Amino acid sequence: MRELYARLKALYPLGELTEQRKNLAFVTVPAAHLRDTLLHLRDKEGFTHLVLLTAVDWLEEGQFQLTYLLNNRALACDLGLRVLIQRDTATMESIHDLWPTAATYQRELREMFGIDFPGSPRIEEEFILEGWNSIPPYRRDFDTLKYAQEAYAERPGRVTHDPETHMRLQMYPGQHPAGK
Amino acid sequence: MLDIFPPDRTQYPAKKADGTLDIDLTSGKYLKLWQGPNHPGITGNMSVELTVCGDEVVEGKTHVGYLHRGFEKLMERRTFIQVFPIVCRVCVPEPDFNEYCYAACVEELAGIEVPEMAKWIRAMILEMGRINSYMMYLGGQAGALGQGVIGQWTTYVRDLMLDRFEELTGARIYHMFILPGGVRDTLPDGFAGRMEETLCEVEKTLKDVYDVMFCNAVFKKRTVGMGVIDPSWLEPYGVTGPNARAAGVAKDVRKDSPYLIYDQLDFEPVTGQNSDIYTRADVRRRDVWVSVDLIRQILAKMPKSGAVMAPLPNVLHWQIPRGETYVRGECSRGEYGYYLVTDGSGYPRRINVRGPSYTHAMALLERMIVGCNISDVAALMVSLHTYPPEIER
Amino acid sequence: MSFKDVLSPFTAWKHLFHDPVSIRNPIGRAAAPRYRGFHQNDIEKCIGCGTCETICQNGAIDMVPVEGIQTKQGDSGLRPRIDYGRCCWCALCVDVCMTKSLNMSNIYTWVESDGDAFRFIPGVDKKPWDDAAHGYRRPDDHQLTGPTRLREHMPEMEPEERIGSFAEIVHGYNVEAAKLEADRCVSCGLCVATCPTHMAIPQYIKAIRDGDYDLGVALLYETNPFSSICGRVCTRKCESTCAARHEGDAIAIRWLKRHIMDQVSDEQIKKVVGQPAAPTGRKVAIVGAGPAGLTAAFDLAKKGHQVVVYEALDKPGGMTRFGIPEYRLPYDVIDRDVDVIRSVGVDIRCNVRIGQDITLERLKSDFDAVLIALGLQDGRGTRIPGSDQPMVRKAVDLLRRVTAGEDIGTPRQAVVIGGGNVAMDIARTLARLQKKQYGEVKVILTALEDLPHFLADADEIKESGEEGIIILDSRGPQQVVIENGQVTGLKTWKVKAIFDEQGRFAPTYDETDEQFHPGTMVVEAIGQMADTSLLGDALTEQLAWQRGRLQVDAGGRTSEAWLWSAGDMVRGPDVVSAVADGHRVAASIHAAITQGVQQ
Amino acid sequence: MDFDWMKIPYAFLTVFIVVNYGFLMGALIQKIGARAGRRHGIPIWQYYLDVIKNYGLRTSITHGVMFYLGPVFRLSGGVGLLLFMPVIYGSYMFSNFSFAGDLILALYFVFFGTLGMALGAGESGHPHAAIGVTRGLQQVSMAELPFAMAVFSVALQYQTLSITEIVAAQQGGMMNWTLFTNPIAVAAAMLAFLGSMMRPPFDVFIAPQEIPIGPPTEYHSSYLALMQTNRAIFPVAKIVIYMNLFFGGAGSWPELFVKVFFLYLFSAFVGVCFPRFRVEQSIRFFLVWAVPLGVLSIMVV
Amino acid sequence: MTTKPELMKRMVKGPDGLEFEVDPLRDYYCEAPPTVMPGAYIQIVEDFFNWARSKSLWILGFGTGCGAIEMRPLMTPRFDAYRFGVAWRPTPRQANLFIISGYLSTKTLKRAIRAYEQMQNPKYVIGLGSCTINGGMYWDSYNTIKKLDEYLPVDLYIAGCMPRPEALLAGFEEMKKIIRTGKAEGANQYAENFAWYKANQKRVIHDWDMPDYNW
Repeated sequence: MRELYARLKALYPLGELTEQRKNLAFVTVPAAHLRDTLLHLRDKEGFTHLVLLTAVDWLEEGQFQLTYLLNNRALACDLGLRVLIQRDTATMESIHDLWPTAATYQRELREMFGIDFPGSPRIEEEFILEGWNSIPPYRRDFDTLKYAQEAYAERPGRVTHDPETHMRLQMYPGQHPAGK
Repeated sequence: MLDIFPPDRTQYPAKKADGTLDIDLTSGKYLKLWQGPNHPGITGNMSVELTVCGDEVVEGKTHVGYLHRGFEKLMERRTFIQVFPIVCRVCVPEPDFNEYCYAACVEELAGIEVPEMAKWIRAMILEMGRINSYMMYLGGQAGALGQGVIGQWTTYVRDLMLDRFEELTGARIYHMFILPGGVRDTLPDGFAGRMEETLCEVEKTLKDVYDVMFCNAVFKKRTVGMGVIDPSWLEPYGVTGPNARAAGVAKDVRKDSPYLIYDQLDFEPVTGQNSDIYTRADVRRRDVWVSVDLIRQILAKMPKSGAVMAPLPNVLHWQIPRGETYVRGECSRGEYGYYLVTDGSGYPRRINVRGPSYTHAMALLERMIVGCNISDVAALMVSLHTYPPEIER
Repeated sequence: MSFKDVLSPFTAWKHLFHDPVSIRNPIGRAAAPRYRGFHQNDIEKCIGCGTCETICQNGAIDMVPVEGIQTKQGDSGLRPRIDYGRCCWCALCVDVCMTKSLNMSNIYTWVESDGDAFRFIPGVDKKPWDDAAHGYRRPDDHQLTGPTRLREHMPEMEPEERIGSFAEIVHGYNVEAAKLEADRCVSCGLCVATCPTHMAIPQYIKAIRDGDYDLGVALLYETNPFSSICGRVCTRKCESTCAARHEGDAIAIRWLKRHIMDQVSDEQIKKVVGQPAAPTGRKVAIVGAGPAGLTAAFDLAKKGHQVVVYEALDKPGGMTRFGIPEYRLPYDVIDRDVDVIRSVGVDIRCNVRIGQDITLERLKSDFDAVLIALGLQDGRGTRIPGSDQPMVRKAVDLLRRVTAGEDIGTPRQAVVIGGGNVAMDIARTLARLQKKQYGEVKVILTALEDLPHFLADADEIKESGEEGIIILDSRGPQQVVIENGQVTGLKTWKVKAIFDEQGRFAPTYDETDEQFHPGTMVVEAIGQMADTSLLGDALTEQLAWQRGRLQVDAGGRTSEAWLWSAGDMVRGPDVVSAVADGHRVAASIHAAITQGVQQ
Repeated sequence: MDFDWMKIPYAFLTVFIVVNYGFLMGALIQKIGARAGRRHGIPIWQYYLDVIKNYGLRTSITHGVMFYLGPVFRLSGGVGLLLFMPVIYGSYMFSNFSFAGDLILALYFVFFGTLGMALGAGESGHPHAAIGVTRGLQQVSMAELPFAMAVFSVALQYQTLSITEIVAAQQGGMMNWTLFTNPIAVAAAMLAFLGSMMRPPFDVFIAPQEIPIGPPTEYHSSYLALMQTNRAIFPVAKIVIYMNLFFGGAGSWPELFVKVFFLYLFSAFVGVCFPRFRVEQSIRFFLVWAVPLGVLSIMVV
Repeated sequence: MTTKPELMKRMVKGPDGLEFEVDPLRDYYCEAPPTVMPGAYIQIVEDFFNWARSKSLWILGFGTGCGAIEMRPLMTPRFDAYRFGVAWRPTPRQANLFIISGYLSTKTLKRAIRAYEQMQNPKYVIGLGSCTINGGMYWDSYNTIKKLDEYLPVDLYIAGCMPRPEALLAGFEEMKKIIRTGKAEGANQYAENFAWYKANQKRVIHDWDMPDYNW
């Protein structure tokens, strides 16, 4: 893994290598160099299997992390490429021509995170959701519980008691919480 | 570069400038046909929008999302232990891989070493689940072609296996047994004996299935040479598991990068050559034999006693340091994996479920369905062995 | 395609004459013994801690009050109600149940037309599966609430080391140990109601887990300005109601509190405590700088009132300083807490004895309100023959003298009467003095109670034993033996019973079992009482009394509108109760003196 | 030809017996099929209940006149088939309206119901129905071809177009059955029989996994009940033809019941064991196997 | 109501060259709202029908959620529901009993409503598992409904996640009892409270592109 990283590092401006396991590592790649890196890995290094493509929302940093996980079956090792993109613009180059199956992932990311991949097939079509009318649901600032409570009727009559408060009310009725 | 269907496309619609097909539904030449979601020939609750010209499919679009529950979102607002009961719901027929992959991810990031005994029990559960899943598949494959009796037999042995699951894990379908740190409990008394009986029944049924389903003129007629996945498609479309093995590539995570205790077991990945529906079915049938053998090996080799749970911190406020990892396993449909990102809090930052059906049922199916006869759509779909809940989660 | 392929399928018919494998009567078929079916709850065992509710990721569990179950110490009186419109039968609730009361039967059939019906309180609402013998029970070694049920070891001095000195015995947790101990807490909050001052225990334990000590200090000071002291000597009623004690040790709440205070510097504490509100111009006088008085002073000062505390002795702290030996509660710890209280503007005037240096009348006229928090500074006597001898001493008196640095004439051999913490304190103090002076420990402690019923902490008893003190339980003191005008020992009888059938205090003795315990000093440590002489006869006459104690309302106000009373003298001896009382009284005084402002 | 009015109540009696027999036998065959699948299967009276329930449904939706007429045609096809042939050989009561040329009429009726169904299902507008109809018609035409040839062969063999006479010619022991006298024709006819019994491998036009049950996909309530009634009559009627033509007819009701049962069982026997052919595969199958047999049988005769 | 392009009114040229107008919403759907259908006038006839209905439950083979996995064991040797008069039909037209097998995403709800409306009166609905009762483990999901009887009339709920086949069979027996006593009038209830159901449905189905009633 280290040698591979050294070889790659010579070609592309990569970030630090995070070795999670002896056969799994993650490295940050600038968005502009992603395509070249992927091509290099696929064609020269034997990382032919695109395991997954997904995103992580780092809301606090204002960034999306796209993770392209590649697998080299012969060496039985995986390399995850992290690409950080701006959260507010959220556009990334499509790689559906490298792996046709990536188009599906990109459709999902488009729908669930609102990340656009211009040129990816059927990217505009609804994928999983139907008639969605809120912010993309996988974004961290989307509150699913709040949405669910507003949108769907629940069976009424649920009420719960906090043991701490209940005990105080029962055992010291009428008494102000000390010092508060 | 990937075209293997007959080059004669004169009857097919031309492509428009943007690459989509030029289909004029009003011409009367084409018919739009939905298979699913309410359709017995669909694998679960999904649908395929077919455009047919005569009997031939000219375009197929997979539609999913009927089972979307937003798991990955729900997981982000549950603590690490609270995620454990919901992961298994991601895949209904073979839920244990979710439990295993999730548990393994958490253990890796939290630095927990799982006791030896737990690893063996986990492997056994995974193999039992694999048998179940294949049994569902065999019945489904025969059923998609109109042979109901196979499904009757295989579901029966699956039921027997579910009984074993029940006595071991305390549940029939969603076992919720493999939790981060190990497994819930040890084997019940006399489990190995009853397991052996069940395995014998599985073997007997497999022989029957072979006689009736695989040595069957009509079945062969329908499946041999049908729905071929070209070996050159495997990588671009991310084909894994039996679908890839039927194309002659011995892709098996259990062998490629052994997890749990698979390095201590003796087995060879099953492969086939023709990559058609028949071969895929046959690979799966033979894979059941492998699983049966593996369960026997596990029961014979596993330690007789030992802890099944590693000590966990108090799960009510369990925090895991920042990190990310990916753990995969070989489920009955191919590579199943969990990608877990933690941020040091008590909640996962992000969990991504990589179900094999994701690639198989979407890009690959849409590719393969073109040029297929409508009568074969169901069989083709089943032969890819896809479970929709893991596509949309 | 071969001929075989045409014939072979017909083997499908081989089952034609076999019996079908269907289950003849599937409805209600017994599930596996481990099956996770519907819930059962032993409501007698259940303490309503709500841990099941916390862990339920489906929000399926509500804690609801149940008729017939009273809220009491260590039992919230709530019971889980499960919504089967939410449950997923993952059994996490069973796995975390602190008392093992919640279980699952292996019954699984429940069919109902009414969707609202799928809510029930297991164990209360009668269900067919209540008595099912099988089902999921948590396996013994399957544990999700922390790797251990045992308390984190508290580092402390070894007996040989500690007996020779008055240095503090307990070292306190380091950060790692505190985190591990804090990790065991399930944050149920049962302890909060039990704590007299209702400290935010789960919250400050969480602050330890998160390493946020400033928050911890802030939480502590919300309810208790004596956290350093309470972190060492609190009677910790909270720990007796801890949910964790049902299957192991209670959480070391007291040590964790101490840990927070240990971690934060004085300056930081003062910063966290903050500055008092804008001056209101109201003045309050407080008599007695013990926990109750100073707590009230702290609260009132923070609200912007001008507070003056009068203390008869030379240092503030009251019984915490003069009643508790240094090895348990070092004096600098008291200084530290008092210092913080001073920092919010409380004026503590020591060596001012009311009645001598300044009169109560004067206070009444100079201040808007007067609070007396005198404490229980006099020891009770046994009144057995010979107890009027000068070498028969009261424990509190001795302790005060030791603290003041006076020589108490350490005896070579001493006998202590009493089984409470004060008895232990004086016995151990004497032991230390003996060790210093004579090099050996000769202290005998006799108590009415048998060992399991001692009022003292188990730790105290254990440590006393380690330090060479001989503890004799169930001994009733009968006579102080005096020879030649000198005390030579104590005669005791074996106790048959302490209480009579009505539960009144009326010890009976086995006279045949008489023992003599030699000693040149006999110390009585059987209780304390207040010295209220400063009130003066007229006022004493005016005030309402109840069983020898000042009668006060819920806010601590006496029958005289300008006078409040708080602390041990109205509540009995206990630091944290005194603190709680201080808060209450402060609130009452605040309400009373600001009433006029608003008018 | 003078008309005997008494034949009408007798015909009703025949239909009544056949309907009941059809229900019970259908369920019995189902149960036997279920046995191969290692289960008990439906209760023997299940079909009655289903029919009553379907008649008892409160709503029904029509898609047009032809939609309504479809089941009616189908039922009249079944009943007609039954009524224009001698059910019990030698019995006046149950010879119904058979006449000299009834073989041709019977052939026509076999097809009649299918056509009616095709029109009705087409009206329903459901694409699955349309696909089913196309497939069904293709396959039935192909399956009828060898049958027609076999019938032709038999007619040539016995030199008559009257079913009664064909049956008569087969009397006098099993060896006189066409089964043994003209086995090739019987083989061709039996393949055609498989093709028309809506069981695998020739059930692609109802294939629940592909075009959920094809033509009847839109049928429900009383329409469906009508069709179910027909499902009790029509196979029996059809089998009665086969029985009359190839298996010596039946001299009494019990004989008829037994023979029909076994013939019906034959289709189930094959059906359980095989998946279904695609429509062009089944056509090819008939062309390759059944039609040459039919031709051969004619040649032989 | 947003209308998809293929559902808009348009002129179409047929294969034979003739032009004609297509109004899919009118041509493809039947828009008449449902009406309350009384039972047979004579009580004994109705009772007889109810008896037959209870003995012949045709279930719509629509696996809407994970509970569908337990349908297979029901249809197969181990539990063999056929012997209790339960059968599966692949088309809603012929089915009487709709088993909502667990959670319903809004996308499936739309299809489920359509399937339900295509079934014939009387029709019954069984809600399977926690998710249909009060949301189950998807109580905080943005994509699943929580309370089934808000959108469809439900005759019976079966507790479990998921309910075992045995519990389902017990449910069928209970359903039969309900039908026999004539209390299973979900279809009429739907017709009576049609506006209420529609309003609830429309509140959660955002791309409502079909007529209100489209059997």
